[in-house]
Amino acid sequence: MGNQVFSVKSIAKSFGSEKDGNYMEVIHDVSMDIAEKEFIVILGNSGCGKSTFLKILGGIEPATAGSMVLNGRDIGTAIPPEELRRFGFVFQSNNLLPWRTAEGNLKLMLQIMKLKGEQWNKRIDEMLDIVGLLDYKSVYPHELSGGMKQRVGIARALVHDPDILILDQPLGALDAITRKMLSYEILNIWKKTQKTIIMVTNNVDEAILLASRIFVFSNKPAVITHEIKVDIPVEERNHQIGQNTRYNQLREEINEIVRAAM
Amino acid sequence: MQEPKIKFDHVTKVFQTRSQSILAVKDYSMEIAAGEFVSILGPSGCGKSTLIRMLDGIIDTTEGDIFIDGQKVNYAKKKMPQSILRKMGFIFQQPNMLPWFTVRENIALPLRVFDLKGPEWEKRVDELLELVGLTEYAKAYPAEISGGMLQRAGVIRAMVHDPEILLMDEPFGALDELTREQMNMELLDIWTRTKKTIIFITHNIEEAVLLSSRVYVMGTHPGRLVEIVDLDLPRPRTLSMITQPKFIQYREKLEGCIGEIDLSKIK
Amino acid sequence: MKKKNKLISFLAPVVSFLLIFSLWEIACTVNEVPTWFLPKPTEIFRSMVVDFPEFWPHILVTFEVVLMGFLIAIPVGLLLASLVTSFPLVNAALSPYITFLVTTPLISLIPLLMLMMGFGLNMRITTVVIQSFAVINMNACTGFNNVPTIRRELMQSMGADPIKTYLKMTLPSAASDIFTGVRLAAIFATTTCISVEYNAGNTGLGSQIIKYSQYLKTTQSFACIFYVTIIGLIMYGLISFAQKKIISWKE
Amino acid sequence: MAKNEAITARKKKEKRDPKGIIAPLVVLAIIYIGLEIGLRAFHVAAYVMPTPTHIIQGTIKSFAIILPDFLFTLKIICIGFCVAIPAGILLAALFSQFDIVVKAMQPVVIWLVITPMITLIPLMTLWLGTDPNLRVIIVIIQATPIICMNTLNGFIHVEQEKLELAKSIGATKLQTFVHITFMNALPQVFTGIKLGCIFSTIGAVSADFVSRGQGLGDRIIKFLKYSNFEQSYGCIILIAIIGISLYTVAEKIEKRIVLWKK
Repeated sequence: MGNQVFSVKSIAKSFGSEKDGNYMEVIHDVSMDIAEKEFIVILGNSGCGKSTFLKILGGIEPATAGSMVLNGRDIGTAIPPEELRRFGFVFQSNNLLPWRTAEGNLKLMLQIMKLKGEQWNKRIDEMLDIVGLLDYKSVYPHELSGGMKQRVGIARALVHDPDILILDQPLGALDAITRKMLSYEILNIWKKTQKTIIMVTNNVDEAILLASRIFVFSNKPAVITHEIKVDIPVEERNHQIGQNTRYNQLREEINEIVRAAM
Repeated sequence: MQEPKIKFDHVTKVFQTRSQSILAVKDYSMEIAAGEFVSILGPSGCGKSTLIRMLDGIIDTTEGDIFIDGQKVNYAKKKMPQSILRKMGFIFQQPNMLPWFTVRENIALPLRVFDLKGPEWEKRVDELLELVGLTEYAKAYPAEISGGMLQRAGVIRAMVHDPEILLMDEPFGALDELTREQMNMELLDIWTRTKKTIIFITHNIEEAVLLSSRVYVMGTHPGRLVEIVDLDLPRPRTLSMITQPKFIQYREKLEGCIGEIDLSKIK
Repeated sequence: MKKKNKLISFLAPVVSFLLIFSLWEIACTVNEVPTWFLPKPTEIFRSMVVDFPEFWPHILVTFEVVLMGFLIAIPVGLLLASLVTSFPLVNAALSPYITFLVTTPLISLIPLLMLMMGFGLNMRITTVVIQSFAVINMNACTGFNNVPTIRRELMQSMGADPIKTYLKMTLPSAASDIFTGVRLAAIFATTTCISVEYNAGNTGLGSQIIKYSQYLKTTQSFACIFYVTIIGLIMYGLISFAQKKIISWKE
Repeated sequence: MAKNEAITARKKKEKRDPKGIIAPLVVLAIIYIGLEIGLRAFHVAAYVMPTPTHIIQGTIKSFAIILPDFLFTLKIICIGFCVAIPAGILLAALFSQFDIVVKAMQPVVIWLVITPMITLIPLMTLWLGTDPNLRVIIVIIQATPIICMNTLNGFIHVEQEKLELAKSIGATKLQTFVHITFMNALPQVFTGIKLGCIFSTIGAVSADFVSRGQGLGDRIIKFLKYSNFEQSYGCIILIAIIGISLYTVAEKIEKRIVLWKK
């Protein structure tokens, strides 16, 4: 396994206080080590706290306990602002700013991170090209279909060249056919860009297609109940994966786990 | 041969906008027998929603005829009479509950519109609520209950006036995977008990295979029938079937049909 | 937690009002501002109580005009909006005129209306109605035009007749837009009423504001202004109450 | 190519429906001719309603007298309105910075909106003298609160997810305000501006009525004194034209800027 780029150690998150009687623990003692170029998939039911977990990883919310280690440096319970550039975050509901064109949405990242220069502007085009939307550069989000919006969302998370890509149920709001298409596209992006990716989903097929490792989360508070290594070589992950015996084996196995957790 | 319950006879629909005319459905024919459960499968924009909206008199046909029980029902411009509308219940993609009515009032809405009065109808509302486990939420407002429960309410609203046909327009598309599986099983259960004729629209291949006896696959540009696949799977169907070879075979076949359409054009 | 939040939302505005009035009070005292120029808040409140018998008939007149005008404006605006939006052609033909009516300060008709109808209540109420129904009408039109298609289809799939569709679906769908209009109309109604009273005769709080300011009785002027505010607040409160009662659901 | 398609589609949408232009013109013609015939047929007295033709004739005849007042009112409204817009937005921006200030000031702003500021007209003379140009102040204080109220509403209702996006990329407070909060509120800002325009004209005309001496409001009363009904109707129409022009300009600018609204 490659170098550890990112580790979380005994992360916990709770809301409220015990004194007021509305204490709620959302995440309980989650640890994982993530190696370079790994594709981690977190699988769990809706409302199990996996989104909150991702928000901690993406620097949106701090954890209440535990610590994180980024490239060998202990950064405590929250990602410090100067390290946010290493992360790209893709939201469940694309979360594009409606007042900016596709290009403008990507540009915002560069503006806020103060990344100037020709090479960055060129990168906008490159990223839009990777998701196949270069032609839609100057189009506003409301003129794009759901799948296209999410593709812009992914390009946006890639434009500042982060080391780690975080995807929070990126395909959850899409119809089944678009969803399938886009999951192959994420696979290709992973192959092409060689990023480390952490993704949350509730779809087992998607998880097996993409992941190097799958973590199954239980319901509130979230804890890791299973860790499954997906040992299907990258070359075999393509449209024919449905005929792969290992794939169907894993599928049955994980479906069993997920249903049992309900 | 027995008269088909529903018949589409070379139906074409063109939407006329100010600047252009869009061919939404081209030369579509299908026959469905009473008590059948059929799915219409296709990518977004293939006109599958248009089909059942034409059947339910929400929009009219441009060419071709639609028959229910041998009676022609494409009422161009004129409103479809309530006697025909009463034979059908429509389930929308979103729950489409009216937020100002309670769950029970929403479910009873067709009774008010069709002027169905009397204790037997009110009892029916309560029975249906019971059937899908919503009795204790009857007085709640739609905003107060979860998506899965809302969609259940949507299903029984379409059944409350005792229609012979249920038209379902991607009813579970907005639900998460696990809730959807559960709803599918509940729907099969309802169908087995009531023997309604069901037209189920979906873009989820697995769902189509799991539920129906026959799948009509549609393609885009223009919306048209690509393939009819008869599903020879035993009933009652269960969730464990999805890993059986025969099921996977059907899934692969349908995936192939869809793949042959124009995946590149799907956005 | 929640209780604490509620307390803060209640206390914060109280504190800010207290702060505004005490600053005003202190500024007047320290700089020895003459009462005819700017009275202290305490003097104004005192006048509101002491001179109440003198103000009361005028408060009644103003309140009556505002309320009556407003109550007539609501059905007029709603009815017109319902009619206009029921027919696409009428909608296209009239929609620019509805904007025109809203943007025209119809108070400029006051002198003419006085000539036609005199100084009495009828004239005042008429002015209030024409100034405030337009904004209700405009907002109601927006509401009626933005009913989600899927809800229309639901009613169509049951073959509901126009009246049932209107009562069970269209009207509640537009309710929150209508209330936006009604709220604005209340503001227009008070403003218009004051403007009418400036011009018409010597009853109503508007006329009193002018009268007192001419005699340099600024304290009484301010007392009247505060009563106008109170009328506005009552209207606003009534509307908020009605909205809460009527729109008991969440979208 | 696809990009061009999307853009032309947008342009096409902007093209007005011919029905939307012709139908109102037909209505205008019907009103005009109807009034012309009706008023003559029933011998309606001029003080009730002069015929449209007479109004136009009269107004043109006395245009030299009306013009200075027209320009004066136009000036008062325009200046006042132009000051009120930045004032309202700036106040809202200040208030929105802290939650507690929003809670404290929102009721105050509503209170100012509810109180007709024209009640202060008689006192204005007392405080500031009789210079007619001071009517600008009335316009400003009448229009500012409503602009402020709507803008503030827009500022405080930002989707949580959009703020999370800003957080995930380490945006500063100012960046978040400029790129997210403000842009998100723009539609509401324009609602406020459009209402502000109505409030401005009302303020100006009321001030004319009370303080007299100059302005279209004053001119209406003067004409009526000498029974020049046609001309006073003409003045009313001119005020209406000022109002609708300002409103239309605001709406046009909104359409130019708020391109993302469906």
